[in-house]
Amino acid sequence: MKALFYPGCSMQKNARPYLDSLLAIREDIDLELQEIEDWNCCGATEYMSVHRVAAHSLVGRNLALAQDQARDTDVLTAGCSACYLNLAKTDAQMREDARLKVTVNAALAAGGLEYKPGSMKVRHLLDLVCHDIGYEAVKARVVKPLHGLKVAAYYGCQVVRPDYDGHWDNHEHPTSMDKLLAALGAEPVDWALKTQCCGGHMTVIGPDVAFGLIRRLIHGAQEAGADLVVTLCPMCQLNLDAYQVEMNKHFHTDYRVPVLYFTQLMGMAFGKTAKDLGIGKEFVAAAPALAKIQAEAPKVAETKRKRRPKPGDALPMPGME
Amino acid sequence: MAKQNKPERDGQERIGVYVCHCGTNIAGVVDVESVAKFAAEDLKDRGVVLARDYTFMCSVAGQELIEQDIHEQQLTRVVVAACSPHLHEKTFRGVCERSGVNPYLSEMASIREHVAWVHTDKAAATAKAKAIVSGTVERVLKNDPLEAIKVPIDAQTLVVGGGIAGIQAALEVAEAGYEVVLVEREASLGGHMAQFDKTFPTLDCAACILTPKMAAAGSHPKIHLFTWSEVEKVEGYVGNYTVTVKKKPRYVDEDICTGCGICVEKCPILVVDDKFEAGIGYRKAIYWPFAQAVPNLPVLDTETCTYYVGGKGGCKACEKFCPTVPNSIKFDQKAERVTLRVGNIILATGWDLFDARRIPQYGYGRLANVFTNLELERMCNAAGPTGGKVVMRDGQSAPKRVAIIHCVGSRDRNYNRHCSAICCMQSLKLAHLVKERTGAEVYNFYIDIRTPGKEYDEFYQRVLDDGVHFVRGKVAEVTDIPFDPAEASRNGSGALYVQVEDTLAGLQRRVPVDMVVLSAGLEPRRDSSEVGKTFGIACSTSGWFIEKHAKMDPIATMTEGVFIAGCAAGPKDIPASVSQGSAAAARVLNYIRQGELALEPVRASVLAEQCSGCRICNGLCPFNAISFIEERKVTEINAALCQGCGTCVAACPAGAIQGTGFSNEQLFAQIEGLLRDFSREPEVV
Amino acid sequence: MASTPGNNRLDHCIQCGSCGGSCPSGPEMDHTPRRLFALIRAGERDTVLRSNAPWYCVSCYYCTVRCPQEIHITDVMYTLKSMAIKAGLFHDAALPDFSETFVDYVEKYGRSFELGIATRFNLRHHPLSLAGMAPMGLGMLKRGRMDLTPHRIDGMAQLTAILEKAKALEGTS
Amino acid sequence: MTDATFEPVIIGFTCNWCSYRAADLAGTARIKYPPNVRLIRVMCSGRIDPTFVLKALSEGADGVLIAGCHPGECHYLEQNYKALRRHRLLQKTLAQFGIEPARVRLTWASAAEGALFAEEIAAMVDEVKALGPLNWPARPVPVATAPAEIPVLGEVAA
Repeated sequence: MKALFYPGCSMQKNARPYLDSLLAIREDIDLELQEIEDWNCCGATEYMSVHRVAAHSLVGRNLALAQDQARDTDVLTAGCSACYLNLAKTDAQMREDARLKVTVNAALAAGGLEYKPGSMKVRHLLDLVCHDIGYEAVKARVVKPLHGLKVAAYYGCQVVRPDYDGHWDNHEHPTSMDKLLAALGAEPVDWALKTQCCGGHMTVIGPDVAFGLIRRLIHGAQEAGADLVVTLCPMCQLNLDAYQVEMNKHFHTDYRVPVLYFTQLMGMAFGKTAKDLGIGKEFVAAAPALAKIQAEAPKVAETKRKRRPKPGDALPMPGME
Repeated sequence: MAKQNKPERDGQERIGVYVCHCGTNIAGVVDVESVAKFAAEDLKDRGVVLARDYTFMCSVAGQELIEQDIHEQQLTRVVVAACSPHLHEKTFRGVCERSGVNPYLSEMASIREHVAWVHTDKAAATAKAKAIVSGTVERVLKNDPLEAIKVPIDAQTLVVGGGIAGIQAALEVAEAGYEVVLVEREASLGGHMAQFDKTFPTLDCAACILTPKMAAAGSHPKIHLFTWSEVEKVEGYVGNYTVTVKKKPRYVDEDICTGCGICVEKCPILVVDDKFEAGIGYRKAIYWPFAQAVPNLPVLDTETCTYYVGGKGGCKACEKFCPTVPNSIKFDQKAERVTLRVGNIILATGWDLFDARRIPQYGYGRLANVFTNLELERMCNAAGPTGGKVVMRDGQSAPKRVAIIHCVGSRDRNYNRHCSAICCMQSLKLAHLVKERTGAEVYNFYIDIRTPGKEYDEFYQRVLDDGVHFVRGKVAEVTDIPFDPAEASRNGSGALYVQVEDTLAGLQRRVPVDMVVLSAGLEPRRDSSEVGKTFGIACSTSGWFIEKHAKMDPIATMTEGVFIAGCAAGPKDIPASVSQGSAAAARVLNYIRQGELALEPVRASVLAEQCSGCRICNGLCPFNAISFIEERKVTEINAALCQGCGTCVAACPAGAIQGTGFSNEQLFAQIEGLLRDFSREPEVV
Repeated sequence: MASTPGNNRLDHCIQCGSCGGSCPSGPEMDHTPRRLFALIRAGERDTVLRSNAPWYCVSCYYCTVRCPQEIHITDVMYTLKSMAIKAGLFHDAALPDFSETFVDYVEKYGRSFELGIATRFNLRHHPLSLAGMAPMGLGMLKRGRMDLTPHRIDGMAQLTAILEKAKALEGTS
Repeated sequence: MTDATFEPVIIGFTCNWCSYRAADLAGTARIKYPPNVRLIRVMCSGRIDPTFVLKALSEGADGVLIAGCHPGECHYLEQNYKALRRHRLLQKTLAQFGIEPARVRLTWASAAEGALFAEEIAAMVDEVKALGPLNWPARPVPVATAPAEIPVLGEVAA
């Protein structure tokens, strides 16, 4: 599968492990990534607060470059949630709002560019891995299944919402990353906070709010029995990992829940070395948790014999489907 | 019938054109005087001898105006330019009939719905109105005097759906002495109402007021009950429907079984009953839906009975212990098909509950102590799985704090846009019952309290007296994870937090409760579009059946002879469903009493001498009205089966097929009239 | 006020509160999004633009997907922020300044530069906490997760031309 | 050659059970649409003989709209499918007459879709306005209309 790749500013340094692990597993899942030459910042959640049209034009430049540089693929993928959202939002809103399309293209014309909305299909990296490459293909590549590792899949917010083109199964209760982790042999824990917010830029402009949210996520993951949290966005990783230390200082607590990227876990399962995957660069060391992989023999999940209900028993529970 | 003015062919026709003001509805946009003047002058050469404009043509005075003109001016044809023919075509045909003109020599020109109400440019609207009048005049010239087709009405009526609306309709028709076939898909009559414990606003016990009617319907000599059955096919038309009913196998012989219940008692298999007990109760593999089931017959569920599961033919406890001779358990019983002739059909197919799983953030299906309103109804019901005690999912502990969330899945563009009409009242009733049974603190989360019916708001006052807390805000989410350890310590483990913005207090609250009840809204039946196609009626975009007229004829449909009652046409409370059941029955009795029905004389017929026997038309008729006569090598159309769609008329290359009411001549003339350019002729000032 | 390009469905709001209820930073907002819409419809322009709600919005889009009237609430928040800046009315100067610092760096280098943004913002608004940020800053450096120098894209001139034209058009749009 | 003042005249054939009621519903809901369409009621879209369309065009109409029930919802079960077949064939004939096929449009509208039907009419009026007046009798018939790939009989026989 071939796709145009928009790495985004975070992947240059802060989320270097995300990029390294992605590049490491790329061949294994035969994902050919063609980075957009001279891409610029997508404005994250800040630029749009100052100038709306200019923000769309900023993103528009990336879309126009992708459109011009694309060879035999119309898929444009990004690893970071904010980058993915801004690319998808600009493309979608230029499609819906003719006035915006005209204005943005007028601005792009000043740089000799033009973008025809809809010419690029904007997809998040996880969406490609789960739905295009597929769980079976990933499972087939697993060399070292991650048995014994309990993982909390954290989707964050901007990938599953507002989901302009309906790629994701559910705004509130997505399951694709959970299935991916299962394909890697890990055990995804049932965790209701998987799409709650990590605080975003509140860590800078309203730390108390952010620390409260971060603690709820970390505490929730721990309660759910997870050995570590896996995410798909540099800002979430930063907030949950780096700011977990700050949060501990703030609340005088001592949470130690490591936070990695799903591509790093895939790398582990594909037998890559920790160094290649940038493991060790997280603030809360993941080594102790990763040591649990294949520590004991995988306990076979004993099937509880469906005993016959007796009166006074608990009331039957409706299933999820 | 009065002497008919002899309709001369072209040339001597004397047409009267009447342009209606309809108050200001038409006159407000269309220059009615100018249209009348246009008809009188520009269409004089086409036979218009008189043209008037009048405030309300459909009024008694308006109608008398026409009658007077017909007598004084010997009019032979009438054109009324006013509203849609669907509203007053019958009125003006009646006027003609009373005054000696064949009713089918009158035509309506729709200049209200198709002109005045939809255009703003007065000049353009007036010009369009003139063109439509010209087209209608040309068309009426080509009308033939016709007689309505009389169709006998079969006196037997089919009622589909054994809920309260269907039972009411069936009883009313049967009480009037006519045969009724009542078909119910489930194993017993009762519908959703049978699941309820109490009803609002009177807190009557649902079973106490429903079971007498069910018993009456079950034992009524004139009502032929088909439970555990479905209507598979409907053919024919009003007065003469042929209906195929498929009786699903009960694996119990209805004639021998006495309903003693030993088989149910002895059956070893206990499974979750997600139909009647809404998923929080159990039933055996062979079971009654509920104690007061009508008919009092068990039914065997092949998906869970060990005899069928794995096909090994094991167990057979029910057969062993069945006291009847010969044994009423029939493992090899097959589905039967029964064909019936009925004259009219009443659809009372009811509603489905919104599936609360579609809102994951409310936690239904994931959080143990989140229930739906139907589950709570079953808990409150003394015959229910908990014997009337309101308990949490563990089956024992009574909740101390209960949240009831209104509008779950309703009034929401992401789910159902409609308001389910009764879900506020049902939430108030449940709040009262929970308060009464457990003394718990009860919180109702609402957007608006809607209490439209009689004694409804008084009931709301009563629930306020009970001390129920009302929080105005649409609940954002229900979670079992405390925000921080402090909140956890305050409320203990197992608490559910209802996160909502209390819009009156203007702050975000997280209300800790032990149990959440989701008051889910009403939805059309999931298969309503297939059922609609089976009976030839249409569904609205949201899925409810479409009435003939939303305000003026809510229980009829556009298909003659098919009526709708109860929630099948839209969410409503029990009193409204009952009265619609009676209304549909009254309409059907009206048809039966008339014994016959006058149908539009729109039929196709073949002129044998012109028919070349090419048989192009033979395959076009879904009603098999077209048949080829081998000996004479011509085609014939059976007038009784022909529905008048005209497809064969259009297809015949030789023009050998005539279509009354919409003949080629009429339509060609109307086209010419509509497009005639009057600008070249000098405008008579 | 209702000319906010986010979406003119504001007049469809039935004040149900599902946005206020879903908002992670709702408790800290002086007016919940719902109350802001009521204030907008009441013409309370200054109160709305001074509110801290748009700035506390973390763009998690819960409100947008849950709004029963399909109002694009998060987009409206963005619009309110840019209107607040234009009108020079805001809760406290620190809030818009973070966005403007971010914008300055993007307009200078074409890419964001965390170190620069963090230091300039904190210097100007929370000088004391700058010291507090040091351990984390060092941690990032030690782990090679922070650049000391910004990187400029090649097509800077092109990007600047585009952004200038956009801002000119936005002035009019 | 589309001067701004050109107002096309369009004949609309509607079926009694669905599209005619959709037009009625657009009326009761007071939904405004351009006055260029003049409606004719027939019992079913299957009743519309292609010659009616040619008749309307020859009498000076600039466009014809045929509106039936949605496939599967026809009151006479399936007759709107035949209207669909006839419309496809008619498009070929129109092309040979040198008439833009877009001038004869087939659409579906159920009794509940007043607004949609009004939009459909407005869209068609714009489209025909763009095409300009038809005045068919005066329109020259393009010569090279027969598609080239029809093989000469001789070649086929060989």
